[in-house]
Amino acid sequence: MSGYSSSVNGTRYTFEDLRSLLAAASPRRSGDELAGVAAQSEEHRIAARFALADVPLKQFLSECLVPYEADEVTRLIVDTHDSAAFRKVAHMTVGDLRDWLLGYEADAEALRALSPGLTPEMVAATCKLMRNQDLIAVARKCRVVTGFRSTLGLAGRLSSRLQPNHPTDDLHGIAVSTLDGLLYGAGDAVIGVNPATDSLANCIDMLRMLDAVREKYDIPTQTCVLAHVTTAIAAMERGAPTDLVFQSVAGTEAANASFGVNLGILREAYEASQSLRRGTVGSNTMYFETGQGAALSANAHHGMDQQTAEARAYAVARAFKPLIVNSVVGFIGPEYLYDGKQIIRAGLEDHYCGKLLGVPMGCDVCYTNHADADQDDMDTLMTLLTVAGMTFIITVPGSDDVMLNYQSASFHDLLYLRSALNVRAAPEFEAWLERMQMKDAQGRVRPVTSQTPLLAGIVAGEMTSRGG
Amino acid sequence: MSGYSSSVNGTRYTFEDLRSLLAAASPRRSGDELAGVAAQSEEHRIAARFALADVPLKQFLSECLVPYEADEVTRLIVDTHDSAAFRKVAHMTVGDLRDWLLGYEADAEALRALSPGLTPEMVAATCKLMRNQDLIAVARKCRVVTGFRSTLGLAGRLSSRLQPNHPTDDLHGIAVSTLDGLLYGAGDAVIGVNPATDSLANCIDMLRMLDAVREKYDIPTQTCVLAHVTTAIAAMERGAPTDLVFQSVAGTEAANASFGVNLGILREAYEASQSLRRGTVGSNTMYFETGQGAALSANAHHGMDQQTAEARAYAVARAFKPLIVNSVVGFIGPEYLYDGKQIIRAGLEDHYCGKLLGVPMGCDVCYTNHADADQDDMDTLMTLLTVAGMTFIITVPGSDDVMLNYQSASFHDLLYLRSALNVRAAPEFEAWLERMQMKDAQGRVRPVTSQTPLLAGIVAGEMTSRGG
Amino acid sequence: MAVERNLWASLRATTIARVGLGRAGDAPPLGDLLTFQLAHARARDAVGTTLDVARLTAELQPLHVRQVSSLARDRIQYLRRPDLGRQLDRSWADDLSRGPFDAVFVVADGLSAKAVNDNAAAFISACMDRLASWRFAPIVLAQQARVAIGDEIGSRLEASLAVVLIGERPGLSVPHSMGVYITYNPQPGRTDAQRNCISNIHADGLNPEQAAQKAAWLMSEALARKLTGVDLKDAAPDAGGLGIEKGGES
Amino acid sequence: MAVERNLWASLRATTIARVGLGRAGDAPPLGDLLTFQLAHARARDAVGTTLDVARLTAELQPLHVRQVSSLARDRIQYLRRPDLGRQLDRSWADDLSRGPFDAVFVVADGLSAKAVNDNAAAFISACMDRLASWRFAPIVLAQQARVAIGDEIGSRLEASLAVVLIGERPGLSVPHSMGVYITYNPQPGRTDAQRNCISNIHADGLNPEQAAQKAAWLMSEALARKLTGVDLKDAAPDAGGLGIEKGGES
Ligand code: B12
Ligand code: B12
Repeated sequence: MSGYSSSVNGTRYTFEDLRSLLAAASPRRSGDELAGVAAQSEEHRIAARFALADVPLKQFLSECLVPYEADEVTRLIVDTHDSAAFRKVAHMTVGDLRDWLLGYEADAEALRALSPGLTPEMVAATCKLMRNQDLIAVARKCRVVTGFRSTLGLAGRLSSRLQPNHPTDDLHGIAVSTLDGLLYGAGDAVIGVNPATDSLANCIDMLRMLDAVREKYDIPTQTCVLAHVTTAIAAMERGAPTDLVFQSVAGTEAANASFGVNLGILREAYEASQSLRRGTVGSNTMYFETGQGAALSANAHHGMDQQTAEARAYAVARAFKPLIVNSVVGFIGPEYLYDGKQIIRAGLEDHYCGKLLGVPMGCDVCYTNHADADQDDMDTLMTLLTVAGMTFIITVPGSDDVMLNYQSASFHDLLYLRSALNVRAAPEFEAWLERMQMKDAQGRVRPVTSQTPLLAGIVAGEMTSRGG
Repeated sequence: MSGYSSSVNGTRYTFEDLRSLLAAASPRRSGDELAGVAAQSEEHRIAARFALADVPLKQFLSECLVPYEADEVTRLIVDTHDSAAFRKVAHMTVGDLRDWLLGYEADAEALRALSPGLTPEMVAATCKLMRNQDLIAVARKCRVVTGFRSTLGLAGRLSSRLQPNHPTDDLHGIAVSTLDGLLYGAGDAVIGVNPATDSLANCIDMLRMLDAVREKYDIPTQTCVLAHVTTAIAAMERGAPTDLVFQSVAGTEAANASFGVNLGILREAYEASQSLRRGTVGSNTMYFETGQGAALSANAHHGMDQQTAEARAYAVARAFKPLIVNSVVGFIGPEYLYDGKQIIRAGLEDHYCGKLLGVPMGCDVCYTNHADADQDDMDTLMTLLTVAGMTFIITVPGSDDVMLNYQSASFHDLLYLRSALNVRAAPEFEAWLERMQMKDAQGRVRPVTSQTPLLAGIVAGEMTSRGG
Repeated sequence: MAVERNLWASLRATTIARVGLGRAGDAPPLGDLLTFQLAHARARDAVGTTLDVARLTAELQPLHVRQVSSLARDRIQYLRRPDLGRQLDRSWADDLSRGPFDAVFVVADGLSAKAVNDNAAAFISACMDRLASWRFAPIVLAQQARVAIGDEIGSRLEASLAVVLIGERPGLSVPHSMGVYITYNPQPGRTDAQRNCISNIHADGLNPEQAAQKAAWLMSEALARKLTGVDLKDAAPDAGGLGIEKGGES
Repeated sequence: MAVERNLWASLRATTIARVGLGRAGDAPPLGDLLTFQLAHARARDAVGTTLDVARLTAELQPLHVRQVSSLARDRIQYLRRPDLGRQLDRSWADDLSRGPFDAVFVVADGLSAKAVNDNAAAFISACMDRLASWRFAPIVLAQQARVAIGDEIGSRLEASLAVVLIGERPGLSVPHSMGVYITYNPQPGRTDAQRNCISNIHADGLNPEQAAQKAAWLMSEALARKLTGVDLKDAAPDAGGLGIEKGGES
């Protein structure tokens, strides 16, 4: 195919290839401007959308955005494409697919069946033809259910990662933040710490402490230390109690290489974690983070716009049947998403693309202090994503991550979302909250008193004692 | 009181009076910058919030923002203040009230009871100490129920104004847009046209046509021609079928004067409309529009920030027991609300303040083409407001008001909100949709077919024939 | 297909409103979405158009034309500072064309200069035809201007009426619509309650001829009754061929 | 009162995290909200701080110091163009201080210059104390710089290791935190997978002395094993008095 084109207002716009067409059709975004792939004008952008709407979906199967030979992510996408599932939409253009996705016929079951037939690039393409409300409307129809010790992704539920980071990985400090979160009913998706230091010993200490807390209070959740996957592999080799293996992933082989990983390493980690059989209600053992801009930041975007590159990261993720995946949407900074508006849009895009591709998508609703964004923008995004049915949200004490230096959602935000949108924790975890006498008559998490059993424990100094 | 102050980071900030304190405590906003009342820096803004948090609510009863002698809106606020209702919070500061409003104790009943004890300035003050999520959380607890031929404001409902404007007030054109909206299930709050021309005869023609359509199809709703209130009074004198009387109102006497109205004229219109007794399920007969910036634009803001001036407009509205009130939030333009972010914030503020003051608050979720905003921002705002429990939303065909030249929500948007947030039309109107065979098994409005009775009518040319 | 095209799309002929769009689930079908986005891009461009002084001067001949600016120095400032758009810049000289006049026409760019580029000359000449005995000041072409700039201009020129022709904010379907605002005894400080307005003058709305008929009626009444504003209601006799189907009783 | 202050607020002493805030319904009480907003205003200011060249030069004496800039011309461009922040500007001259060296320390402003103003000198001297036999290049002070600028600097100077001290993006509670990135055989084109990182060097995190201990260990291992990055895991012996309670088995 020698290119794409459309005419608007008498001007003819041409686009060299699918990659540049997708880029030009994207909403305005600092990262795409940085990469030099953004539309030159508003009219140019809309012209690209007109042209994109007419591209047959089949074209995506023959025109790779990153060459098959040069990129293992492309190979993964092509080699695992399910052409039987694709048949349903094989005759459609991108525009047709957008309309079909919004139609009433496309219910949860139809979307689930279609998912393996869609490539990330097709999904990214429809995303560019959707308004915020479309991204919400389609995502909320998707159901992706996973499990380990709790069941995630059920309708009417919103789970949370409890992220108790500490600037020196102090175990007391981490335990205190963990307890704080539990007292607000957070942590049913995972209790996951980012280690400040990369040392294996340190990582194993943290795993043991978290596991001891979980066991002591019999909490139906999973724990994770978000070290590099190679550190996690080493920790498993030493027998550290590992529920989930974490890794940041991106949408190209080169970007993953800059993270120090490849599909082989991920497979090794996946298999090691599967062999531990620590799950009770399910056996999904991987946790991935992604985020628009990561590939570009590593100069490994191959001329793709950052949202398309991001969608490809979900193809990497879904190959390993993850328990949870989240975009760290506003985490990287204004170089990639300039302000609240761009962060909100990207958050909705990421969630939509992930869900449609069959990934249990959550979000780190967040911003940095070098971006033009604030808590109002985050309130907006977390509310929208909850309407869209996000699987889980990352929460930290008082929204302030004191180690990673950015602002995420807080435990309080989780309470707000539960009240405002009537969403509940994972069923196993909900039952635990009940057992711990933490829920009031309206199903809300009770404010803490000296009677709260969990608090009584900590006050007696039990939780701060080291586990293992 | 000789002023207010606070110290942050070792710098002492002083504020001459309540008015300048409220202005400095407001989030950044182009209108306040235009008026020269905005905070000088972020630190200045937060310092103002610290100082504002400590102001006793009682202070608002003695320090008027616009002098009592000079302004009938101030007199209305002071003279109708319900000190018995106020007793509940009389000991509190602004900060205390903010915390109390968010507390579980402040349920629908408590908020309803408190409402007449709050002045608009107190409410505006709490608003400045709230994040977007707080504005949503409190507003959704408020219940303001009104009625005429349909009952508005019930829990789990979202009503809509159907706005079938036409650039030359062509009756065919207006009828077609009306039908279009009805076919999407819009119009249960009001079918309301803005006349392009100010002529009385023209206005009466439109009233007759709308009334005839309503009667013919027995639609449980009310109609309105949004001419100037003096034109509406003249129309009623001539016996034109008038359900609701409309007027734009603002928060100061001078701003209302620039609109050509005062409390006396509004009272006259109120009484005239009450005397017609055309309502069936209720007798609220007034419809008001407001919007941040109107007072400033008329140079009648008396140094107040635009959100505080706006809150005072709701005090004007509530004096006349309106059926519906809406802010036209993004309508006036970037001079007052610069971009999507400012429009979203202002929309949430307006809705919160109105509801807390006991006003049946809806919203014209909209933007103009000279503002830095787009449909994504509107999707965001309409979703948030629906979560916040807004009474009604304004809807026009395809989001494009071809007479007022701005973009509002569309009939489609209403369908989206109903699906995404499971909100329903007013009960009487819902029953009518059922009767008209317009709802499918899932309760959704059916796509139009040749069988749709309403459409069959129009196709036979009935609806386009003139009423009256 | 998922898109149920409304059967009655043909009725769209009666209005430029976006009726009969059809549905993809709850949403408008993609075609309509993209058309909308394109119109949005165009309407945003309309805000940037400027007064075509050469064309207006030529079309208005032999009338005298005079150019002025507001205090707003460019579009960006114009959008953020309506107060500046209401004030004459310092280069105005009172010398020349002082009145008394019955009326002054002010042609202002407003938010869509193309609207007045296209409609102002025809409107003005149609008005003048109907008010043949009136004394008119030279036409003033005002850049970066708001409606209220007519107050200062009218008062400096000693005109009894200021008639401001201005580009209304651009809409999606109507990016170039002219509005006319008539103010009796113009003086800085007049409020909008003291003016009358005729709006939506463009190809799909009122044409300049029809608008001029209304304007001439309002102007005559204004001079006779010595007022404009809420107390002066538009009761101009029906402008033939408006496309407005008037009721028998009006 | 509506606000249930958590009983265990005293536990906050063990962490600077915002635990134990209490509640007003579902929300944090107002005091915490405003404190947060103030911290946000301050953290945003931290992004604008600049390298204190005079102070650094004085504190680093008698070491030689050399100043450079990236291609990013100001903060605004720096934030939008990380690519420019990774490249040396054209004024660099290769003449002077060419190596070979074992290592070069690059002190970069990053996103919070105050972090390096406060911590760089102490860290560098503590490192040098531990690596007494090493040949060090002059210290390079780099403005508007990203981590990867060390690759070009190290390669131009012929240093085996580039050790970049950089202001991490400012946090709410920690507006001035320094990070250290160590790259073996620095060359333009190195990826982050080929570096090691020590992060959170500030008053409430690692102190410069503790960080230097880790760094010196990593630097020695790097030179010995001729690599940095994912294949070099931090296994430095415990830095005493870290406040990190280490497990018996590590
Ligand atoms: C932003 C950030 C990222 C971004 C980087 C993209 C970008 N354009 O900024 C993303 C999300 C992609 C990222 C990914 C990872 N990060 Co990181 N990241 C950070 C963070 C929050 C801020 C860095 C900063 O301010 N730099 C200063 C600015 C001015 O310089 P810069 O040139 O723009 O920044 C570069 C470096 O920060 C580098 N970088 C980012 N992370 C890492 C991690 C390592 C090990 C290295 C060598 C470099 C590196 O990427 C940037 C672009 O080149 C720090 C936390 C902190 N408080 O500093 C963690 C931090 C540096 N990252 C960390 C880790 C572990 C990772 C991952 C390895 C996680 C994983 N398991 O996959 C991955 C992969 C990193 C890699 N090898 O590329 C750890 C490092 C721990 C350690 N002592 O080694 C830190 C300290 C946070 C933590 N404790 O988890 N990270
Ligand atoms: C914006 C607008 C407003 C804003 C004005 C504030 C502002 N800062 O812009 C608000 C929301 C406050 C407003 C209020 C009203 N408006 Co209005 N408004 C408009 C609108 C959409 C655009 C005007 C425009 O583009 N002006 C051009 C810019 C460049 O100039 P400007 O100097 O910034 O604008 C000034 C005028 O537009 C003036 N203005 C605005 N509305 C009106 C109405 C009248 C009768 C007058 C004399 C002046 C006036 O206010 C602005 C600031 O001074 C027009 C519709 C249109 N297509 O034009 C309706 C329109 C002009 N308004 C109309 C009406 C009826 C009203 C109200 C009387 C409604 C009511 N029942 O209360 C009120 C009160 C007006 C008044 N007397 O002050 C009608 C006029 C009908 C007619 N032929 O007389 C119009 C045509 C729309 C309609 N059909 O409903 N309006």
